[in-house]
Amino acid sequence: MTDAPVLVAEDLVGGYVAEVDILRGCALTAGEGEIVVVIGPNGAGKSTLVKAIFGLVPLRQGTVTLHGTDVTGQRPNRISALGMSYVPQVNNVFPSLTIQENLEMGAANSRATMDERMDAMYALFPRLRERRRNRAEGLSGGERQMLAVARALMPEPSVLLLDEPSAGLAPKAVGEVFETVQQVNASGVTIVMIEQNARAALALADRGYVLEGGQNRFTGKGADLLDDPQVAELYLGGGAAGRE
Amino acid sequence: MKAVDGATFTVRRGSITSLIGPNGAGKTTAFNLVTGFTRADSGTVVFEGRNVTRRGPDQLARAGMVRTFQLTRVLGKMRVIENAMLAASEHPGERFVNALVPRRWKHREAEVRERAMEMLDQVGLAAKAEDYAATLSGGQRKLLELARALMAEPTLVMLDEPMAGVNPTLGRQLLDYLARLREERGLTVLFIEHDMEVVMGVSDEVVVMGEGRVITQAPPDEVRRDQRVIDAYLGAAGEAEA
Amino acid sequence: MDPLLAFGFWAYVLTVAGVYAIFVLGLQVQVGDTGLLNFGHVAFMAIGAYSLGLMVTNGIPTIVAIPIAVVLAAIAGVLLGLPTLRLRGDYFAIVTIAAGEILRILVQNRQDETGGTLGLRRASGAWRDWNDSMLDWLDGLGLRDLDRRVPLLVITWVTAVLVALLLMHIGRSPWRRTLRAVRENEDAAAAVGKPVFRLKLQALALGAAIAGLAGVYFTFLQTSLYPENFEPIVTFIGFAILILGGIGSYFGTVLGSIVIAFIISGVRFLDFPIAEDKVAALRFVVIGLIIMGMMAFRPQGLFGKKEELHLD
Amino acid sequence: METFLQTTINGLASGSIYALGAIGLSLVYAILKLVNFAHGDFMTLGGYVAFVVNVSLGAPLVVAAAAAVAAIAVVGLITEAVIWRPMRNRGAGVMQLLLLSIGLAFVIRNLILFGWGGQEKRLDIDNTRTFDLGIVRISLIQVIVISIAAVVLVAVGVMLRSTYVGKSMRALSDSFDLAEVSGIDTRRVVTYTWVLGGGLAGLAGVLAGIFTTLRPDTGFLLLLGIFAAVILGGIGNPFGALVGGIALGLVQEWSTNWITPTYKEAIGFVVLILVLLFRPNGVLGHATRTG
Repeated sequence: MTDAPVLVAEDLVGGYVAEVDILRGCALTAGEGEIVVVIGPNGAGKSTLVKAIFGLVPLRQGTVTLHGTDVTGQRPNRISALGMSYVPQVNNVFPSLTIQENLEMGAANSRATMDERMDAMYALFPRLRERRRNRAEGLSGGERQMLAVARALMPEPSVLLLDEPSAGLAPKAVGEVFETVQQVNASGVTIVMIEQNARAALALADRGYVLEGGQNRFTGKGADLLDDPQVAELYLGGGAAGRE
Repeated sequence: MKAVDGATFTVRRGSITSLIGPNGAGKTTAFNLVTGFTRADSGTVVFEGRNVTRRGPDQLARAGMVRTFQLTRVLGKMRVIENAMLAASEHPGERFVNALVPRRWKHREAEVRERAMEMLDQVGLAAKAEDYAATLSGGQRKLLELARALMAEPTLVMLDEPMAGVNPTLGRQLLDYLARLREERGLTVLFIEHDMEVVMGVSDEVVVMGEGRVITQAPPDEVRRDQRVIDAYLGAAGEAEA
Repeated sequence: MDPLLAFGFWAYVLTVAGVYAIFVLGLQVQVGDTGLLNFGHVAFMAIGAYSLGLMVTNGIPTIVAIPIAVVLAAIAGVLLGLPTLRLRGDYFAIVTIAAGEILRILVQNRQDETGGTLGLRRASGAWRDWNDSMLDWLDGLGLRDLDRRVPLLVITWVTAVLVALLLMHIGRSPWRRTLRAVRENEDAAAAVGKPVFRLKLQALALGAAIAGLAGVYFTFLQTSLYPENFEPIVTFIGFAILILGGIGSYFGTVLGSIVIAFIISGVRFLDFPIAEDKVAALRFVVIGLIIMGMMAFRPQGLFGKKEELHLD
Repeated sequence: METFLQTTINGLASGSIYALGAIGLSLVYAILKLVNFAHGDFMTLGGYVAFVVNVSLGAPLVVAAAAAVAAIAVVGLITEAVIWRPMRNRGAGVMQLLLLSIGLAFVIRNLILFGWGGQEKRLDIDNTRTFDLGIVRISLIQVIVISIAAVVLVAVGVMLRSTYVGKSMRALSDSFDLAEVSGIDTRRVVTYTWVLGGGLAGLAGVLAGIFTTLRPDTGFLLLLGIFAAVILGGIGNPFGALVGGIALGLVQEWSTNWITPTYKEAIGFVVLILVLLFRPNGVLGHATRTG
């Protein structure tokens, strides 16, 4: 991958309320065009890390840099304008808006290219085109996730943050989501993704992070982490024994 | 729109049955319909040989059918022990007319407190008994809900994703505990779970739902080989792992 | 101001405070314990007051009429609750104001029975005689030339304290634990077998009965009843007291009612260099600012527990 | 038939005022989750601003109405900046904000009473002119109220359906947090919401003042009816609020065909309670999902 990292988060300390720090010195780097995967036990601060990068969690300490610009503590609409998008884990579509309107809402900072981008999204997800006049509340779990990703891609971001895109999906739909992620990445978008499905996700990852207690526990190439016996033991369900 | 459309399944007394299916298959809705939280347009629920369709959730709970929620509903501004004590059944002090006369319920209250402490101990929350439940983490809330449900001494306990957010070691202990309750008291367990390892490991029977219907109900081994289930739910990943 | 006159005036203000204290104790049961945002509470006080007034003016002995008035208020609570308690919190709030207004408009229009806007006179029945005999009795004990308002002042506050003690006593029961569970999360309470609807109905009826009792003392104090005594603003003043003292705190209720009654009635006593109607307006500006200030900076009130505050 | 048509016209006129008030209230609720008990007093204040411009300063009524709309939009923005946004940032709950708005209502109403006294005020309009349309009579005031309301309500409807700001408002009402992360400038949308909600309240206040007279409690007395309209239409649904408002006006006026007009207000509330008995989420409301 290339030299200058696209996204650098360093020494993040903070949490939702002033008294309780959930992040305790987290760091994360994403190089251009990489897939970065964050894993770790529940409560490790994975979601909080991604939200903090996107300006949704107040930080007491640390910096977030996007393309060399300091975006620490910026409001999300500003960060979005600078080329980073975020897909929350749940409630990530507007249920009472149509699919087309959902996509429009993603284009708040890129109204000029909206029609073009919308066509691109419909090309990527033909199922959304069929149902573009329907309200999003009628979509299945997998379709919702597609719409959420499409909405986030509307402003043509260079970095896409995904919070457990496969959560709660049927194993069949999980495969589709991962395919989509690879496809989007192939078009040049840097992906930072939290995953419960650690094995499958690390297999795709250029870079992997294992978080615990709001701190980095292990860092390395995805494949290396997969092979690391300690990581396997602690976070992947006890190595090969955990698999059927 | 129907989230659940003509689904039929049975849970045998004293069994551990799991309910699986893709998101949006109607699993939680099925729970809501069975436990009386949502009114069904049609269909019947039979519990211990009696037709209990259209009974309210509190009536069903008193009859022995107690559930937990996917998104936990702990009573945040009450203490952990109060959360557990609340679930006690047959408590005379909970009647309005007795509220003024402590001697009618003091004894039972002490019993209830003791049992609640035991339950909290069982799920590893004894040290938190006097804390407000709002201070618990997501996983601890799941545990408190489980303790609360068991405190009600159900004959059928229905758990909606009980393991989500609970650390795996403790999760396994709890499964063992449920299995023990089944042996000792004939407790019946019905639970929704996404983790296939857990499902296949502990269930006597698996109910698979898809698009509001029951695709099949069978022992785990059969379910795993069922082509319809692989198509609708397990998919390629399931085949690869199986 | 003449000190004796001043004493009578303060006795009046404190009696008003006592009536409010009882009224808001009823609200505590509904709002504080059970989480029912009852914005039509004044209607229960109106039922207590008007049923007492209508009974005594129709020849029923006052001593019989009082308990019946309280019971009628409780029954009204049940009747209001049956159709409305399944509604969401904000809907319930608005529907209860609407129900209170329906009642008030009804009272206003049935002039033949209730006196309508002309007022229901001699609604306090035998109270005047009782008051006189109590004064005589006190006179016999050596307490001469007491203000006429003293007996009612004392009785109102004794009642308020008794009601508060009663509620505290009930407060330690498992019954109240179930109410709090309902307040926190109805589904969770129902899932472990608590009869949510019945519990809410009980809380609404108990609160209504207490408001009915407040209506009885209100009638003793005013003698004549007018529909405009029972406008929604009375409930809102009740909420101001509740918020100031602290939702869930009985002691706070008692103190809050004295403060608010002083602001509403007491400031008449002070001399301001502006017209009286302007002073009247400013009193309510102050009450509004108290509500706003408490909600913004101390939502648990002066004596509420922050950990148990529920305003979500 | 004649009286029916006549009461229909009367109902449309009073229903228009309810609808204007209800749409503003409903928008603010949908987007900010604020049940604003001060909305009625915003209306009253609008009426008094118009009174000052129209009567005290002698400007034409149209100018006065415009001034009222602008003034209440600004009042809305000020309350947003001073009260609501800081409270939201502190994580205040729905009930906390609701009770706070009751305090604000007290303050506004009594400041009006303090400033202008309790006497009734009239705007400078000929309230005696009527047009005889053969079977029914329609007053100039009714014509003004109904036509202004119709134009404004259609404009608001089109705005919400087709413009970007309108769609963003609906997006915020679905999920404020998601709108924020989608890159929508939520502060701007909230600003528009207050401009629209406050402006509509100001306009409704002026129309209420034209319709009858102004008193410090004019808006508060309308508020309960407005809440009824909002609930009938399904809370948080501006289109429903419109329908609910018109329906409420019509039902109240039609009821006078059978019942003494002094019960008119009570009829509206009875309808509200009856509707909620059968449709606990309002006529056009969605059932909230649980589980």
